[in-house]
Amino acid sequence: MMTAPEVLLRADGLSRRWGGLLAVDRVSLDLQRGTVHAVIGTNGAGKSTLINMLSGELTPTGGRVELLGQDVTQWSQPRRARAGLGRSYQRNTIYPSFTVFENCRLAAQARTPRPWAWWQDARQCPISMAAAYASVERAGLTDLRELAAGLLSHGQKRQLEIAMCLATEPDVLLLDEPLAGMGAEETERMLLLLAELKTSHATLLVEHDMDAVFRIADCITVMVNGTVIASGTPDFVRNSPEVRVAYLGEH
Amino acid sequence: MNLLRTSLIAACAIAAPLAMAQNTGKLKVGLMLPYTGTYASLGTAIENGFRLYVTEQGGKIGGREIEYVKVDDESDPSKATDNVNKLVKRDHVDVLVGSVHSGVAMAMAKVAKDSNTLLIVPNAGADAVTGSMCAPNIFRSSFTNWQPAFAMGEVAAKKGAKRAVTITHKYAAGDESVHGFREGFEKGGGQVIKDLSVPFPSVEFQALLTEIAALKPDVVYTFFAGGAAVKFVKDYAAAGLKKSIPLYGAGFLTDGTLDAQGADAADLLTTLHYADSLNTPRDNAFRLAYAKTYKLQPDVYAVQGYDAAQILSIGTNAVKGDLNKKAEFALAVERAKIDSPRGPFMLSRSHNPVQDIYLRQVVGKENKMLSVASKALADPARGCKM
Amino acid sequence: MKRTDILFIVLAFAALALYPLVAEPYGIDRVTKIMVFGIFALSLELLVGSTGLVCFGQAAFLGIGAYAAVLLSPQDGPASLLWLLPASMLAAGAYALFMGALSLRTRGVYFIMVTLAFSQMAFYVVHDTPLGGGTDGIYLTNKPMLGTLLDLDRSVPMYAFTFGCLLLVFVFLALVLRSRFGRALAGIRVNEQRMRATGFPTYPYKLAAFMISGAIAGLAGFLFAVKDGFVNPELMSWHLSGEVLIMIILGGLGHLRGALLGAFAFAMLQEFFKSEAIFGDFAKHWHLGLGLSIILSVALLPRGLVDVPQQILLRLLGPRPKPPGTATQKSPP
Amino acid sequence: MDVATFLIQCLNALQYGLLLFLVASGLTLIFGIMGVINLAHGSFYMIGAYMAYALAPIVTSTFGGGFFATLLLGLVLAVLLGYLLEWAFFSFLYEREHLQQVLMTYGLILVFEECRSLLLGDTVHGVAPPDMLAGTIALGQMMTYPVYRLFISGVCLLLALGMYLVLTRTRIGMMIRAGSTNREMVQSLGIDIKFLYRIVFAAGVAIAVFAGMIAAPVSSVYPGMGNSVLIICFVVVVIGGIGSVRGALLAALLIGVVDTFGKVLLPQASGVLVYVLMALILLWKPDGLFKAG
Repeated sequence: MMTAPEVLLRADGLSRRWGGLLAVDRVSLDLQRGTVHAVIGTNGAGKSTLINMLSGELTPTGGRVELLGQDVTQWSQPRRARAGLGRSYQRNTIYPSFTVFENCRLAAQARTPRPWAWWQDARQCPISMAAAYASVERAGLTDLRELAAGLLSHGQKRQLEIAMCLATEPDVLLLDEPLAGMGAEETERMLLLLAELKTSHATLLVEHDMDAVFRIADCITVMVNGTVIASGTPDFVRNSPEVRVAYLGEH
Repeated sequence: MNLLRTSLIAACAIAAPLAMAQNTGKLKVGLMLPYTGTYASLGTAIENGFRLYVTEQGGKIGGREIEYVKVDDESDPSKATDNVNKLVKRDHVDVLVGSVHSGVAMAMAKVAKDSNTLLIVPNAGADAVTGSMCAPNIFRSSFTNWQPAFAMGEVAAKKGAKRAVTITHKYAAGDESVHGFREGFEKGGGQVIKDLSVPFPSVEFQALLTEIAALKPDVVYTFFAGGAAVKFVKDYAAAGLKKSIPLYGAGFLTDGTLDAQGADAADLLTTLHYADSLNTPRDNAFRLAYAKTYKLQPDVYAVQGYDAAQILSIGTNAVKGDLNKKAEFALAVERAKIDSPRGPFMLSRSHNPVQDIYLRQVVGKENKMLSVASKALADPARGCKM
Repeated sequence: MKRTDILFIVLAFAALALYPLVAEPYGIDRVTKIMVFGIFALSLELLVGSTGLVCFGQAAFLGIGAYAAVLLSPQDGPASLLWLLPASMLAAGAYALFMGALSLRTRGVYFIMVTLAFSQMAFYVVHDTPLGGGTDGIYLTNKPMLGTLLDLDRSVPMYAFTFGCLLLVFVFLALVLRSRFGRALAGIRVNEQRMRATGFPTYPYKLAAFMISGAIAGLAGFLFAVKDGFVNPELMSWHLSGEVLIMIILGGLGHLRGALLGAFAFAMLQEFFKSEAIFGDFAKHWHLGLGLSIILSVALLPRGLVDVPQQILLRLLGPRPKPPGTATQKSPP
Repeated sequence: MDVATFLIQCLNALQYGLLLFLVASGLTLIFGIMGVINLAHGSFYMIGAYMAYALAPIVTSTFGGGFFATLLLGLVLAVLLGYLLEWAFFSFLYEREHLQQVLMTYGLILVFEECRSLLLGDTVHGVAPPDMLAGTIALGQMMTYPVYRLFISGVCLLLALGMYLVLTRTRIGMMIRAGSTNREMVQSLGIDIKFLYRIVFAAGVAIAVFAGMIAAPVSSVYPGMGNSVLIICFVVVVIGGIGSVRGALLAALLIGVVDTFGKVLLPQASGVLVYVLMALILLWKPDGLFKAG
């Protein structure tokens, strides 16, 4: 590890309790710019709860979240998003009736909302238009720009998710299973995209595809039943006896 | 646009003599009554009564044949202005007849006043129609909410009751009726100890019946009509109050509802300007004719419709069919004694009937006349500047 | 928006503008009132069709606008339009702000019912208290004036004024819907969760939509009061909230012209089935015809009356494969 | 208010609450479980009440009469009606926007109300309770309580219990509840969801009609009666939490209490109290008292 890495997002002892059930138990992790931090674990291990707490959809019952050095534990999701936190969802949450481009443009608009300017055409907004063009291109969807998003293939929709995420120009990316349900070719394309994004962002990747995770992640955290059982480089995790027993062994 | 307007005005000027000629053409009667919803049966009865009188005159009034234009007012005041405008501006009716619902009648009164169209109200009892809204071209063949209530107040006081409770729906007609009762009752030395009300159109009375039992008044006065009247009378009897506290009401409590109320309505006392067994030659003739024509027994609403036609007839005859002579029309009506099945009556200066209010008792399926509760009772017509 | 749609809208407004030249006085009155309901329907369309908030209390705003116009008018002479109109809209908008601030905490059907609850509260205030004349309603004796320019007591100026309001509201909403604000509302309708994740604080957006909608409904109420010169608690009843909802669904949700189309169609259908000239004595059962035609329209026109031209083409030409991109919904009007 | 009066008022509140539940219970199925915003619910209630009035003479002349025979015949007709209506008017609507169903049920209200006017006229009618339930029992020195009202309360409790048991304890109940949360899942289990919906709809209509028939002797039968109960039914179902039978029961009782004591203690505000109650509850618990599950 380099000296004085730039930590963009930090979770410190995050917990979430649902009634009697402790879904996430004192999880801490750091996301640094230029790295991919993967979180793996079985279904119900608390990965989604964790990501929801980081993005602000859920308030934690304990612990704190820091974004770019600020304590954002009490911030709402939109506020965190505007401060540079982008996320994609496990299930496609695009706007199916809008065009691909409009999906990205609307996302980009969050940066310059200007809702009071009711007489201005949204498509005349130079900032969001530029950001949308850039993100569509980056995600490789330029040819499909004017198509209704609902008509895209599954893989393309996943790409669009990332593009929408990028359109808000975030520093931190929280990606919830971006590879879910993708074919080999699409997976390959997505991994290329992620590798490209890695340099300029801090990325949290929740993913089931182990091959992909071990290929791209710089750091892996393994969760079981809401707790972290191992965290470190891919090699460290691969060789960790606890992980072998608790997770990879069952796989 | 200006050119067009000038030509339109010119066209109107040419057409004016034609319009004059209409005075000998058909007389257009605009019936604005409820034909759907809760009051649909009342609307039908009023129309039947009106048509009966016209038929008796050979289908002509003041020498002019009658043509009807009907509008369903749905008892909805928010649509009333449009509905009445339809009759006035589209169909150019000579006279408006309507309606049952007070709010609708208020809207009609305004349009009638603004457009100077004749209006005869065949039911709605809102005090204001012949009070603050009174006008030379507005007449009423029915009653004000105040009238039967005031008479009942006097009756209750005369029967020696000291403490009364009133109960009604929370709306203007109910309030006006209760005020009338209070006025009559307190004039006779009684005291209204509590006014109870149910939010309109709720018909859940149980809580207030219990309240009445706890208050133990000498008498209960009520103003309900239609479905609510049926339910109230039945609930009152079922709660056992009928035995111990006499229930008095404005006549609508037991009009057109006796079939539905059954034995629970037996012996109830109500006041109204009409009763089932007046047994006068005039009324008998009317009832026979009505029953023959419609295969139905007439009710107070039919009488009001019938008398609305009579008022129109008296006025129209006096001006020989020329309804533009509003002042003469009004004068003739004001001076006439209207030979109603309810008994002859005259119109007050504010154009509301000055009429006998009968004390009636429910016997079988009839509202039997016991006595005249108040002779030639006139509405105080508060706020009328005419 | 397709060019044919724009053409349709322009033609419709042109027809409305020219209508008084050919119409009878009654027709002018009638269409004035339908235009008032058109404005009312447009206000709801902003919430239901554009933002996805099904409000079942819109009549409260109409009623408050109308009552404000009456109660704020001085007794001794006409008020100036310049302050009475904004005041009425403000009153309705303020109640919308209050109602929205609380009811937006709930979602879906619960939201529908909370909006109903708040409108019923307003209804019972005017129904059960003498504040606004009680159940018999209250008259507007002096209609507001704009100097000597505009005499709203006469039909044609009233028509022109209402038409102007309708046009302004339509243009305003069309602009709003293509603006950043409008696109954000559209995003909220389609996927609110995503909007929040992207960084939009959706609550103030929805609240702003609510307030604008309330103020526009208040404008409709103001026009109603001025036109009729008479307001009644029934203006706030849930029947009216329901009817305006029916209008915009009938016309076609998601299109401003759908709201207008719905308002006109609903009025015309009533007019048609109530017509004694056509149905004779059966006209008193006009509910039957109205009900059946509504049922028929649901069965045949899944997207409402705005879809009629397309359905006709479809029937005439048979189904065509859609060229890619036609399913896009770029701007709602 | 003395103790005796207070107790009687409590009884009134309970009784009114149960009556409300009876009227609203059909809606918990169609609205709560199928998610159809059924504005025609009041019309079904109205149809029930008119059936109680119109069928009684027919039943008397053909089968020798009886309140319960009329009830049975009405129920059979109601199930048929519900089944047919679902087939004719709703089966093609589920894939559509929810508000299309609103439009459809609005159309149905108008049609039903007008058919009622054409077939049975516009006058008010009373319906007599069955002879064996026509009596009253004494309550305090002055008041009596009709036995029939107690009978209604009993019927309501039975109905609530029955619905609760059917929905939570039987196979079909589980399928219905599963179908309300996840159509695809139920379909993938090989259950005919269309048939299931038809049954639920028919049952909902039947319960509404049943409520109308049972309530007719108390409420009497008059034009527009359906519309007047419609909104309060939605209030009951929504306060209780959509799809929850016990929620609806609790909500109905709550409204009964608020309405009864509101009329006595706060008469100026009695009309609005129910709505204030609903707003408060939903602001406190945005998913109603009992979230369905």
